[in-house]
Amino acid sequence: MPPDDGVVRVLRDDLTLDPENDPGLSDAEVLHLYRHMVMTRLLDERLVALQRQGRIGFHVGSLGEEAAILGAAFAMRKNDFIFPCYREFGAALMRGFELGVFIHNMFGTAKDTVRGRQMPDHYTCRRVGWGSISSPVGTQITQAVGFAWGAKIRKQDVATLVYFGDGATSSSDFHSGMNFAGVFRVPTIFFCRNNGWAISVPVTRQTASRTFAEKAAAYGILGVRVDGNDLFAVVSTVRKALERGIRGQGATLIEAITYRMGGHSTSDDPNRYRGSEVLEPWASRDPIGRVRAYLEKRELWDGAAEERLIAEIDKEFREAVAVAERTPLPPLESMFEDVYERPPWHLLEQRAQLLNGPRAPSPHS
Amino acid sequence: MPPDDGVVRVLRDDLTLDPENDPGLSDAEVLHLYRHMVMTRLLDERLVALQRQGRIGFHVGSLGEEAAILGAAFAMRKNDFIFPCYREFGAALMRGFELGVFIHNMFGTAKDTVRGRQMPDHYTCRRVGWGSISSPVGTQITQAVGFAWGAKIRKQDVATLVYFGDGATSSSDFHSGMNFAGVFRVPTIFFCRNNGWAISVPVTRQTASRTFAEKAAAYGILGVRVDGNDLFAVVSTVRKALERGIRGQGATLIEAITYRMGGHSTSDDPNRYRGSEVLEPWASRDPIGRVRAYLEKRELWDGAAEERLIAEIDKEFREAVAVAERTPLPPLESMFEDVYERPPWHLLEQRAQLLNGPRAPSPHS
Amino acid sequence: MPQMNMVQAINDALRIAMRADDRVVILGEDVGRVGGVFRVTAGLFDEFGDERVIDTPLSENGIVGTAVGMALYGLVPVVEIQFADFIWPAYDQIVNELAKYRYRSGGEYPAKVVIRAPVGGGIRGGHYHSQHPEAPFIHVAGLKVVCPSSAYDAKGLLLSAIADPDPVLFFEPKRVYRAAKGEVPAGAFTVPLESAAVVRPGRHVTVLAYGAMLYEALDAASKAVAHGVEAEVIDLRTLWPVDITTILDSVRRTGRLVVVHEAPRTCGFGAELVSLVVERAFYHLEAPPIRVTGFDTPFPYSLEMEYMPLSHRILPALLEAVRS
Amino acid sequence: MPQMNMVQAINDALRIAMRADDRVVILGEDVGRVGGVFRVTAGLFDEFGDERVIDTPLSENGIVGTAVGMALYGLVPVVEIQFADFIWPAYDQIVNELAKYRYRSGGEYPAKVVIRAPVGGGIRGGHYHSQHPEAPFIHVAGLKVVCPSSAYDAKGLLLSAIADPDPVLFFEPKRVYRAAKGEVPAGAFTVPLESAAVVRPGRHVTVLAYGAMLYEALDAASKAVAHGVEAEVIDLRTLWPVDITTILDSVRRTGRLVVVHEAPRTCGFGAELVSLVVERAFYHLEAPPIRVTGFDTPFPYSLEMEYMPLSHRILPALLEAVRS
Ligand SMILES: Cc1ncc(C[n+]2csc(CCOP(=O)(O)OP(=O)(O)O)c2C)c(N)n1
Ligand SMILES: Cc1ncc(C[n+]2csc(CCOP(=O)(O)OP(=O)(O)O)c2C)c(N)n1
Ligand SMILES: [Mg+2]
Ligand SMILES: [Mg+2]
Repeated sequence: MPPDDGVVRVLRDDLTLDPENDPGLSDAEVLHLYRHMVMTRLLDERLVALQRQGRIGFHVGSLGEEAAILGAAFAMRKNDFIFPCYREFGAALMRGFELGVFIHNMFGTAKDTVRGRQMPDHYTCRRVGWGSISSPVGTQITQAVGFAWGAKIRKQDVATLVYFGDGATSSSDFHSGMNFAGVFRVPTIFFCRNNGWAISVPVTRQTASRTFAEKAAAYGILGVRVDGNDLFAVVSTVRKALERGIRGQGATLIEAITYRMGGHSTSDDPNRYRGSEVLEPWASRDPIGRVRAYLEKRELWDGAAEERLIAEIDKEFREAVAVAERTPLPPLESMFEDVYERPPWHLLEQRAQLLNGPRAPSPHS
Repeated sequence: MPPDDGVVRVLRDDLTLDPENDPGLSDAEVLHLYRHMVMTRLLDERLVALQRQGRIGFHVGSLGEEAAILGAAFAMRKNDFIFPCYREFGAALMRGFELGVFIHNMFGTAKDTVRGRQMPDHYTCRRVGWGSISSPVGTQITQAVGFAWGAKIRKQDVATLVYFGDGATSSSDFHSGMNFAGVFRVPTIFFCRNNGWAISVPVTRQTASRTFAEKAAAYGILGVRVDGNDLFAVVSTVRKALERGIRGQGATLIEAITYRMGGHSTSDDPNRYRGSEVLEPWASRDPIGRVRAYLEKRELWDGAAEERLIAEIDKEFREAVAVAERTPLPPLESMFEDVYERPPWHLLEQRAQLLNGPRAPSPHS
Repeated sequence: MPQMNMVQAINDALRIAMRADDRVVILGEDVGRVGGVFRVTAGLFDEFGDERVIDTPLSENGIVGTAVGMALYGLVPVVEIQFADFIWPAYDQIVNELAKYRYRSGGEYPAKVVIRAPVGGGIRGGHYHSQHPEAPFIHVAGLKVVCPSSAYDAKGLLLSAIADPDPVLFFEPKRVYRAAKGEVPAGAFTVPLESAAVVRPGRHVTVLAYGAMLYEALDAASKAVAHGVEAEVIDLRTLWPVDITTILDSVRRTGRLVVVHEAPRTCGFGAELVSLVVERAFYHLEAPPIRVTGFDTPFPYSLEMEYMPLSHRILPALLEAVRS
Repeated sequence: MPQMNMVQAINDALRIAMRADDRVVILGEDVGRVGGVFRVTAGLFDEFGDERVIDTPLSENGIVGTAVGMALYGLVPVVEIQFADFIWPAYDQIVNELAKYRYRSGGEYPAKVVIRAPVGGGIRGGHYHSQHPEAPFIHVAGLKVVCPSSAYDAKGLLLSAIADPDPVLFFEPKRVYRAAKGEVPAGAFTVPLESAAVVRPGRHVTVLAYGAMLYEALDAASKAVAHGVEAEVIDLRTLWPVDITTILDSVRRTGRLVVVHEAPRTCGFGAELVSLVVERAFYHLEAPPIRVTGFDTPFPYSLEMEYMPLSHRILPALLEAVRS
């Protein structure tokens, strides 16, 4: 367990909210967030199952990190931009990314907006202020800074939030992004999901600093720690950081303390490097369960509502999968588009070679 | 002027030493260091002059930073290794690198131990525990960590000291080197010469942190600040850091506060970006002048001794230059050696092409 | 002789090298307890402990930079980059430092590091788990570049690479990590660097391939027989310095050349191979050399099988080379 | 028409682009008050202020990473890398991010950045102030690569590069920064990308060159006349996508090819040019193409004039191409 000092918490064990940092969410807002957290978890389960059945190639889930992921995105405004890592599809959907389009991405179909060019979970949705997902760890961090800095230069009221893991704090882009944000007072919120692990590498092998938040001081940036399994605390902390950014007080590094309850991705078997007993202290702090208890206590939620919600999501999901599975792969020509704005001669030549040549024996899926 | 809090100082204005951090140097040691600081400054002047006359191609000097540079190296043991930046030839000479060989490097002759392959000031001297100089900023930092870490794995009592500038703290290698040193408790001393500038970029554009030393906390490393123009304080601070490293307490980041009194290198004209008035507060804190005053007060030094010393160095220097100027350039074949341990077929072929082909019209110098 | 796949063969080579020489250490992400995401280092952590099989922070720059330092000290670091696609943050340390150390120090500081990285497509990895980036390393003076195709070669070449005095990039074709299986001697043995292997003799056309594409070239060559074409397939094994003698011997006999690689065509290693042959065997060539390669696009996900230069694209090239 | 050298011409192009479009911003080390170590950005800080001419911390990775972010937002960053030798810490952001952004986002996030960097030797810069690293960028799908040789072209090509929708590496041959002088129109004009120029017509051999080596090729061509050889010299100007039509037109006429570049030979751009020509004009070639390039060693200091493919090494190649 990470050190406990200075961690912002709001939702108390008795299910009341600490007024000091209560973000003042309306019931409707809490319900909205809760539904999306449930949806995120359900989709995670379903997508892992699809992968196990060989129907999709890969999935990287968010089990246990739903409050951190959704709470952070919720606190941002519509005009702000979010630079995702790879584990935050739930937040994209909450911001308005359509489930059907997401599922097309998971199958890499012709209707995938990134045209089946990237692995599952590597979608893009500019319309909802959502960046383009990349696998290399950390690269989105400097970009998030550049984006907000660009807006600042153009005197536009735009902040960015960038998600990344504890492992990413070791990357060069973390260092450069934090440093540039500090020097140029850029309104970027660095949202570090400290989930304990970088695949099999524990945080103690990632840094010798006591906490991740204190890395902020090296860049003249404010660093804060928040209970990442406390939805209310996350919303409140990110909102405050956003307000600072808007007021011209620069960037904030937020360390959200949470835990990766599943494997790193469908390619990973965590039993190889950690016992299941490590999950126990975290299971009792389940970010969704805590909000459900809060809602139930306030009689805003019950088992029937939960069943209805699950049935609804399930239906939507099944339909989306059915559509995606009926959708062909992207056309061959699409391989040569968007490399440049217009394909130069060599790509036209290669496109002709491909189109006029024989087909591969077994395009997978 | 950088903030003044927590800066280790030893040599007081009244020319006594603060006992708290007095390194207890013998008179002979102080004289040894003083002579080498004077030599360093004299060579800087002479080398700049040679460059102005077109006799050498380049020089990067240490004007104003002599105490930081020499004091740090002096505190290290023979068996320790030093990873230089590019501004520390004075320390290399003090460790036993021969002046004559250094001058061969400045002229890139056949007797240059790096065989005229690199620019002036990019020499190497493994024999005295001195690394190979590279131009890219920061790359030596991770290497210094790896070297000491390697020794630690082999249970050898070797520490490393790595020199770099304030600008280098922005590099990826600073981040990675500090981080690895923290996690693996490596006995490396990170010696940051905060000389106010990275060519024309002032420290305020390099970082928003108050001090460079506080960057250490981000890596679980001790950070300390020292008056880089106070020879005694530098020796004492580096010695303590070395002792910590030897005791297994890991790395230390030392911020030596000093000032680049000259241009960045012979290629730079500082008048383009700073007025000469910025030099004034520093001129009165000249690192060599302070030690000379201390020595004179203790009647260990006087004008006659200074004259003798200068004449001596001058003579040695002139002789070395005369030898270097008589020495031919490296032979053509040398271009193909040391790329690999043994030249593969393609280099043998290219070597033959060069040797059998026409000569270039005007090899410079 | 034991049967091994390529993962096991590489694992075996690492174990043998580490037992023989305790200067050999392994650094990388997830190489320790979990034994690597492809399990190439499985069991080594248990045998050699965490000072020789080192899980590092997530920084390729840091891994290679510190490995260079260890090498300067005298260790022989064998670095694992989890996927070659993630090697770029370390490119500066590799090309500006590692490759130039011996040269720039006049021989005082040779820096010997082996960098292992899985390469190539066909595992549904998209842009960032499929790159095959040999060319930008071959271009850099001072590096050696190896890419085995069989379990036997993987073991023998890795043992050579570790013993070699120069830095080596060791690219492992992950598509055949488990499929490339065969008899591999149990103890230490080496396959010399700079030696290509004629894996299928033939007289009509020379095919140069390596890594996973070797099998595609062989498949195409066997299908070409039905068309009356006997292709000679050469597995380059070491990409640089390449075994020019074996290549030229073959091309001078066949008069025709097809080069296969997964990386994008433009400025890929195929261009170098074509140029080397054209410069040295111009008057033996009876037809223009043909490159069958990845396209000049980022590596795609859904269409990866259409992107890769598989047998179905090599076969027509063989026939064309012979017919033109 | 005003006389300008290349530094002035580039400076002029930057000023024109910044006046015309306030989305254009400059980032780099020492680009601000001091106007760049080669003074290419001189005066721009005074005119456009420190929000558009930005001195950054010493991190090429940070410069390019944040520039990519600015481009995603909608600005048009023109980055200066102080020497191309120092571009490697940014290589990951360039090849894994900038080059792939439009593609991987299905066109939602085109990222348009121009990266300017002085390249090449002949200024006594040794290993780290002399590199000419076009090949590792040309190999990467999604990038365009430009290298002008004259002041006129530098201005016209830079204005094209800034207006172009795709990311461009703009390599400036620093050896001729001041020597390449000539008449350059005062206002805005463009030289189209992808267009090579036949700068000296000839009928015996085609010489492809660019940047500082263009002048060496021209010098060799003029000396070749005395030997009865008329060389056609083509300045490629845009390296990728290269103007293949102009190249093939010429080679089909001359039947002989010499390619010149400063970078090391192996896997250099010359290999690609040779391959392109051989694939497309094989039956027109009457002699093996010849590459005159830097050697496969790090760039040396004292012997740099012997390392570089100067006129004295090009001339024999021209004669050999014609005689063989
Ligand atoms: C530059 C780079 N190196 C290695 C990898 C392989 N890799 C993918 S995710 C990961 C761990 C990331 O850990 P963390 O940043 O904590 O994020 P988390 O997965 O825990 O959310 C690694 C090593 C990568 N994608 N990019
Ligand atoms: C990676 C890299 N980028 C840019 C340069 C060009 N350059 C050489 S020295 C220097 C400034 C270094 O400043 P600092 O680290 O403070 O050291 P100082 O020169 O002040 O001792 C720059 C930008 C370089 N050598 N390497
Ligand atoms: Mg993590
Ligand atoms: Mg400095």
